[in-house]
Amino acid sequence: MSVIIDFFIGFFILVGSLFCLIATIGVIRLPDVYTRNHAASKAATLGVMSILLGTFLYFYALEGHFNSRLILGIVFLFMTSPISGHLINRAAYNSGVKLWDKSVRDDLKEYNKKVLEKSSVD
Amino acid sequence: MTNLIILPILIPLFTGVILIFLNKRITGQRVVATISSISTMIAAGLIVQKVRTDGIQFLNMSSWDAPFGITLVSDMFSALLVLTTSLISFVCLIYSFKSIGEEREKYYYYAVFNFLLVGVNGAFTTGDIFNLFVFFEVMLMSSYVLLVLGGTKIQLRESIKYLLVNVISSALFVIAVAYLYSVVGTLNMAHISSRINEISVNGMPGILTVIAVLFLIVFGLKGAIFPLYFWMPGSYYAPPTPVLALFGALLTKVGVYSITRTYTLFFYHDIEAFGILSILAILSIVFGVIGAIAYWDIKNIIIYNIIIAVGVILYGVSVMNIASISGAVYYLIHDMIIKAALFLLIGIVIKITGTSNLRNMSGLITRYPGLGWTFFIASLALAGIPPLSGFVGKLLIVQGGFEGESFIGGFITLMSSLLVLFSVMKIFINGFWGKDRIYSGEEKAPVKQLLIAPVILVVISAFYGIGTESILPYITQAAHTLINPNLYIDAVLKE
Amino acid sequence: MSSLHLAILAPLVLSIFIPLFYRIFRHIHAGWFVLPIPIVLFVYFLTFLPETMRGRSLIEMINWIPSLGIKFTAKVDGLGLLFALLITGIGALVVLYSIYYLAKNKEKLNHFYVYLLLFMGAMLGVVLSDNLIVMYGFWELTSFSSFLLIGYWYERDKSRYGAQKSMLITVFGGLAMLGGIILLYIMTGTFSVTELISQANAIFNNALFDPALVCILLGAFTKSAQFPFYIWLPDAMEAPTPVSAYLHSATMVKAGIYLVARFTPVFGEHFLWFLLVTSVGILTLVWGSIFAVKQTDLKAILAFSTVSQLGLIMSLLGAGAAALHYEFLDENIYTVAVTAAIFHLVNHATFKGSLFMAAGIIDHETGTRDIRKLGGLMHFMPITFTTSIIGAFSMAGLPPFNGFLSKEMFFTAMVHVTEMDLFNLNTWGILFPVLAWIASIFTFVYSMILVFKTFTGKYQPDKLDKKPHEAPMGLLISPVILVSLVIIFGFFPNLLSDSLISPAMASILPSLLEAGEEFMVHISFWHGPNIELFMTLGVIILGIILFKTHAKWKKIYKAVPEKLALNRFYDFLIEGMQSVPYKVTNTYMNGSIRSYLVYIFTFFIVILAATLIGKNAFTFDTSNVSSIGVYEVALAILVVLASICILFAKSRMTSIILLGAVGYTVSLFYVLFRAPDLALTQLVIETISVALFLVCFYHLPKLRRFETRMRFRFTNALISVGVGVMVTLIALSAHSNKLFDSISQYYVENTYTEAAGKNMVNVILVDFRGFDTLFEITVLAIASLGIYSMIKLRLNRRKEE
Amino acid sequence: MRKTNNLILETAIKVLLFFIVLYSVYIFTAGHYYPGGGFIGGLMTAGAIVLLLITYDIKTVEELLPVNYRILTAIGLLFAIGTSAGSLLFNVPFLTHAFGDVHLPLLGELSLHTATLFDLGVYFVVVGVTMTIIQTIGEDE
Amino acid sequence: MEILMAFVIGILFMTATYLMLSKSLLRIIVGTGLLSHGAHLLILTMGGLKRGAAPILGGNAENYTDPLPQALILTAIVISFGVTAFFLVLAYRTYQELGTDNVEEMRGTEKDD
Amino acid sequence: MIDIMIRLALVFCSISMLGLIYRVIKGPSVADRVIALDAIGVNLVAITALISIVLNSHAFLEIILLIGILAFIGTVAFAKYLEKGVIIERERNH
Repeated sequence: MSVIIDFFIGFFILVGSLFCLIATIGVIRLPDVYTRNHAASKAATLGVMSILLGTFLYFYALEGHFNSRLILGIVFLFMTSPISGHLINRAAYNSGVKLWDKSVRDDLKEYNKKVLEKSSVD
Repeated sequence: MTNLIILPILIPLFTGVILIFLNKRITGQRVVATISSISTMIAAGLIVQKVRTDGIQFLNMSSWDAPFGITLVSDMFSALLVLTTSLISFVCLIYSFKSIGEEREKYYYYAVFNFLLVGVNGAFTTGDIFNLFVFFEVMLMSSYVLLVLGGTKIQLRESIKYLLVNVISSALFVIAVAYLYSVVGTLNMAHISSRINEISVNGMPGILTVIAVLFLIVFGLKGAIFPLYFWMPGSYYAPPTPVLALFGALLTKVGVYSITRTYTLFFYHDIEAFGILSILAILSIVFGVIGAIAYWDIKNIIIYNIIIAVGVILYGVSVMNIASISGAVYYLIHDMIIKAALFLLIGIVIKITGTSNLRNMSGLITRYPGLGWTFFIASLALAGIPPLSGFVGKLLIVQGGFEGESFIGGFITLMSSLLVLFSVMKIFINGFWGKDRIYSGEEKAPVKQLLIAPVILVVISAFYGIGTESILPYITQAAHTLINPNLYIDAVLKE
Repeated sequence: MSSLHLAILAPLVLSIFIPLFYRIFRHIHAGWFVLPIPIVLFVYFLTFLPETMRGRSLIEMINWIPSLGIKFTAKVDGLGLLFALLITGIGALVVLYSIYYLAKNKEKLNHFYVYLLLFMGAMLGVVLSDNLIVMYGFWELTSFSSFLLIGYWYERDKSRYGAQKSMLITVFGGLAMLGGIILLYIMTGTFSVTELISQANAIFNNALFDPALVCILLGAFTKSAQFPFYIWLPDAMEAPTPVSAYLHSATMVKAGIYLVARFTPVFGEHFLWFLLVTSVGILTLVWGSIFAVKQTDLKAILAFSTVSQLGLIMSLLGAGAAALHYEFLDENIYTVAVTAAIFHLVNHATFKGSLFMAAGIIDHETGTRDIRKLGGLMHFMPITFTTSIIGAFSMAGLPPFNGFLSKEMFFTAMVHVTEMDLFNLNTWGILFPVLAWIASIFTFVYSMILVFKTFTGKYQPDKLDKKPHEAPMGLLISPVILVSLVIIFGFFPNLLSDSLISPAMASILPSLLEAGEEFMVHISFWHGPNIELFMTLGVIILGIILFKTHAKWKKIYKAVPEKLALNRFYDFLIEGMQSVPYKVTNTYMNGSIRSYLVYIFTFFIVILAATLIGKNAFTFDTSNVSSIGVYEVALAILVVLASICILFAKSRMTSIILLGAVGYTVSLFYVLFRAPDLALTQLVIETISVALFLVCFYHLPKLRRFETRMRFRFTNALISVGVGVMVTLIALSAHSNKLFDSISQYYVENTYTEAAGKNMVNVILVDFRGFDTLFEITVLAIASLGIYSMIKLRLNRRKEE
Repeated sequence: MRKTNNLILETAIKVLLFFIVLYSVYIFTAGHYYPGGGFIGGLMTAGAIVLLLITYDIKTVEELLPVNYRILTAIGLLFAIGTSAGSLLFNVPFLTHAFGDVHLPLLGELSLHTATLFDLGVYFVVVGVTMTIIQTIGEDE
Repeated sequence: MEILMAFVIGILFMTATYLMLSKSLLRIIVGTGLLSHGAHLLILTMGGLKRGAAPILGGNAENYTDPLPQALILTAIVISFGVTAFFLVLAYRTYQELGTDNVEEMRGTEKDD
Repeated sequence: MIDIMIRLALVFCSISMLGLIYRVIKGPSVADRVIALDAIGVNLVAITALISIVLNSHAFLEIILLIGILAFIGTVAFAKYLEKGVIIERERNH
């Protein structure tokens, strides 16, 4: 039993940290804000959630300590990181950070243009 | 064990909070503040009487025994200072009614005023070194607010300097407490004292001397002793008069009190530390005098006189015999009263003339004789002319100094009186005497009402001097406790 | 409270009512209310005469501060009574004179008489107090009432100058005297003069004896305007003439004389006493008389003459102290000096008082006191002339006036000095009579100038503001009374000898008397052709010659450079006392917070380093340390790196973020050092602080968003390294010196059982040390109020609008 | 600056606020047993309100939460003082606490402790102070 | 560890001092921030580091770290937070009023108001 | 076994921390920094969790959620600042 638990704990933690690492690599290597944000908010969050899960298991299994805050934390992270990712991206876009020159689509730009035209027509 | 001794802290605290609710109702604020001030005074008086009859009073906060909780201790020294503080604050309060202005009153002037008293009274009463830090912060934070309240340019500018110096001093205070805790492992002052006493039979360990000096720096920054006073003249120049009077009368004295308390309670084994204190005290007198006679600005003159007084008091403490300590205690109280009076008086002068430059005023006594004579008497009291209040203190300090074979110090203390007199008489001769002039602020200044406050103080000062005999037992009791730290330790640690 | 105390305090207490009377009875001259006081007191003190003549003294005591040995002891003995009579007697005359001198409507009489009464009371207090502290109090009160009287016409610059000068010098002396008193107290344990005298022998060899002596003499010399402190007296002439007549000739300046007389039994046997008192006295005598000749202002002449005469009395007292070295009364030839001193004291009060009043009359009637403008007044004011000439002749030492007698005795005393076999005086003591003689010549000269320049010679109406005429009767009463005294004492000197002089001598030289004995004083008019008489003749002859020729040789005075004058020195001192400190103070008080911090930190470093080294306090002990972990090291490196990076950060943003980094790392430290509560708090606080930083600084209206240039400053670096090193060193030695266990075990044991909590830190915060927390949140509340009002309340801006 | 809608944030904030406030209350009540206490709890609550302020604006939030924070501070102080001074009525030293343990479902061990009341004062003060500072500066900008 | 910490604290004080001696108001306030960090760490260090478990009862720890310094630091942190906030706003207002954040320009030798 | 894994995980996390710090310093745009800071916050959560395992104490688990909340608020604030130039508006839509 404990071996299996140990395994799961180790697994979650290790995988989580690897995710984190990969996310970081992404943040460093990726070419523009939007892609980096993608790496950070997706991969890192997943990694951290996994680590938290591992930690939760660790305390629950080895010490019998049911820590509700950890669960709360996982849920919280799960909810917030997309929002913050979204906000940053939108802010970056609106404050005029350029897309990567190899980006292929920019729907928002066209949409904005449309809105702008519309309002000018009005 | 009596809850009485917390009242001088609790009443202003409670009042301060109530006044936050009342911030738009000025009359209400004034009434509440006055009532609280009077009740604080009564409480302080009761404490003094209680200490006189029953000896040192203490109160273990939250009912935890002495070294573990926080203990408030009221010996005669602190009780007297608390009484003086509440008295001065009452007077400054009355003065504020007519001078501080509605805007400031609406922006929590009275509330912060009361919080300042919480800090000061707390610092005088607490028996815990870290709690002292907390009360210092209460006091300092209130003083920052009072200093900057109004937001004029000069206030802002000087507040920055004041704040910065005090932040540094607070940080040093924290590290001094940390060092002390590392060495003796406790925070209760009586406990610290008894622990230091245990190991200092054959002289105090060097590290404790270092800590003693560090404490001297910390409190010296607040009390404005010689190489640490530089921030003061500028900062005290900025605030409105009643605040200035409070600062001048109370804040530096808290530093002086703390030096006295720590040195007589913790470090009395250490001759070197006392030597340093003595030298610094004498230098404070010298440099204070140099500043006081240099300026033609009435505010600056009185501000530099604070430094002189601090030097004189600490010199008395550093000699550490019964005469000099009694003198220091006596002089400390005298100085609080008379400094407040002087600041209030020059406040009126500035209000009338619209300037603090002595060269731009003259002949005030022709139309303001009451002001002039009050100032004259206050100046004499400041210079220590019998039978006014400064005299006995100075006499005892000098006598103690001579007895302690510290002739240079005693002589300098004595002669400082002359230059103090010179500096304040300069104001009298040039500002009050001379040809009468017309001034800008004359119509606005309600001189008669404003004068009530300083007159009260001067009358008290006169009684303090003439009625010395009835006050002296209290002073002697205070000095006796300071000289024999065991009284303090026994009172707190042994139930 | 005895009648004696009442008598002393009466003028002080009654002075309070003067403004009241003044206000109610506007049409009556306020002087009339005052006049009864000195008269009643004079009569009252006369009643003591029989007692003191019998050698007894009366002591009354009120306890003032008995626990400090300060009692208001009033003692009337011969010396005290002499002075008391002088004060009240002359006081009555002066008040009478002033009623006519000061106009009822023009002057602020209420002030004047308050000051005058204050002075009178103070002076009575000085001479009748046995307790030195009380005496000191009255002593200072005389200084201040004199200050107020000199500055009576405070709108004049010269009045203020003179007032300040006299106050500074006399208060200086007073303080020195206080020092002496304290020294005496330390030696003997008493402030009572009577007890001091009884212990005088015991303290003779005490190391503090000499300093005490010098201090007391400083007090006496400044008050009695002795060289070099006399400079205040001529400037004090700015006071109204009645004041000059009263304070600056007859009474206050004699307080120093009184002090010397009073302390003669204590210090008199000491050589230093003799040396200082006698030589300073003689020097002052010569100096004052020489400079008096130079003056052109009537009152200035009188002022210098007073200086000189005071020197004379002083030197007599000094010489008289020599008497203490001889046991037997009969053979004691030196007591004559004391006799002369007291006699001259009285005489001086009479003739100088009358002269001052005459000068006042002249000033009053002609509008000037400048002798260059005066002349030929004899015909206009015959009575004034008569009084003046009698006074001046007495001052010059001409028979048959009282001045002659005391001058003769003075010569006798000075001649005796040469005969002393003490202190090698038989060799150099010859200086004393010679100097005394020279001074007498000059005294003669200026006395003559005073009278003849004013009253004879050419009348110059064009130089005068008013047409002179004789003064009204009221103004003349007082000088006439005084002048008649001059004559009476001249013819019947022994009126004084038994009643006043002998008892006073008994107080000055008590050790010479056996029980029941008293001094037999007999002043005779004719001694036969002895050396003193020849000296007097020499004085008269040489004096007349010099007076006749003085217009010629007076130029010599101009040869003395003005710069060397003591007045110049005083002005220079006062000026320098203000300007030099101003410059000095302004150099270090430059308003720059950086400089202040540099001073503070430098002091911090220096004094702590000195203590560490001096007390050998640095200890280093590695036995009691915890292990070093990898994470901690990593964090430590992070903190260090981040904090050092701040130093080189160029933009605001960077330094704020780096500060945040330090803060967060510190919170990680708290995690590693097992302080979860701290970590929580630090994290949140750090976040809020960083946010505030950003809001307050980054988001400001743009001035310069970035620092222009970062300059490396060597001093700053040095100081900061010093501070860091000191903190580290002390931390190391404090850690190595854990001398006691911490009290923390108590919390571990009691947190759960007694306080029902598990989180010790929190329990300490809300329970064990809840008091701290209460005020910690108070601090926060104050800060928020402050921030609120700082942003909302802007007095400046509104004013501008 | 172009107007942007804030739909995602405004929607999510309703849930998140609940989380944060719940957490802050938890951390406040648990203070006696686990890390936390009135101070940190108050800061978290303030954080929640700040989040609201960021999402909406001062005026909206004022309508939502019509609280004068300076008064809140004062109330908090009154609470703390009142709790401490209550002991004066029983003639025991100032600030003496009394307690009794109660076990509540869900929240676990909760003690009825006057110290908690004291801590509540701290909580209010901290919320009041933080919000006063932030609001004041926010309004000034 | 304590020795290492002593050096870290020393460096914090050093940098803090250097910053406080500079002209820019911001750097000065940053300096005070570092100063208080240093002071807080010093209290912790002086209480002894890592002498046992976190001071929360309930575990099965034998020893606990000294809780007292932690409580002191907590108080000190809160207070220095209040002071820093005040200082910041003061600086902000000064900046608005005087138009500078250079303390050398705030000497005020000319007493204007 | 589990010990080694945790250490390993800590090392990974630390490395990613360094990487993120690099990004914070490098930029180039403010948005990049904010992203990296947000990621640092999230990473801190992980590290705290791991440390509390190492220290074998659940006292620090409270910090996790706290960091999460703070990081979120911080990011939102930054985003708002970037977009609107203010963090707290007095009144929207005007």
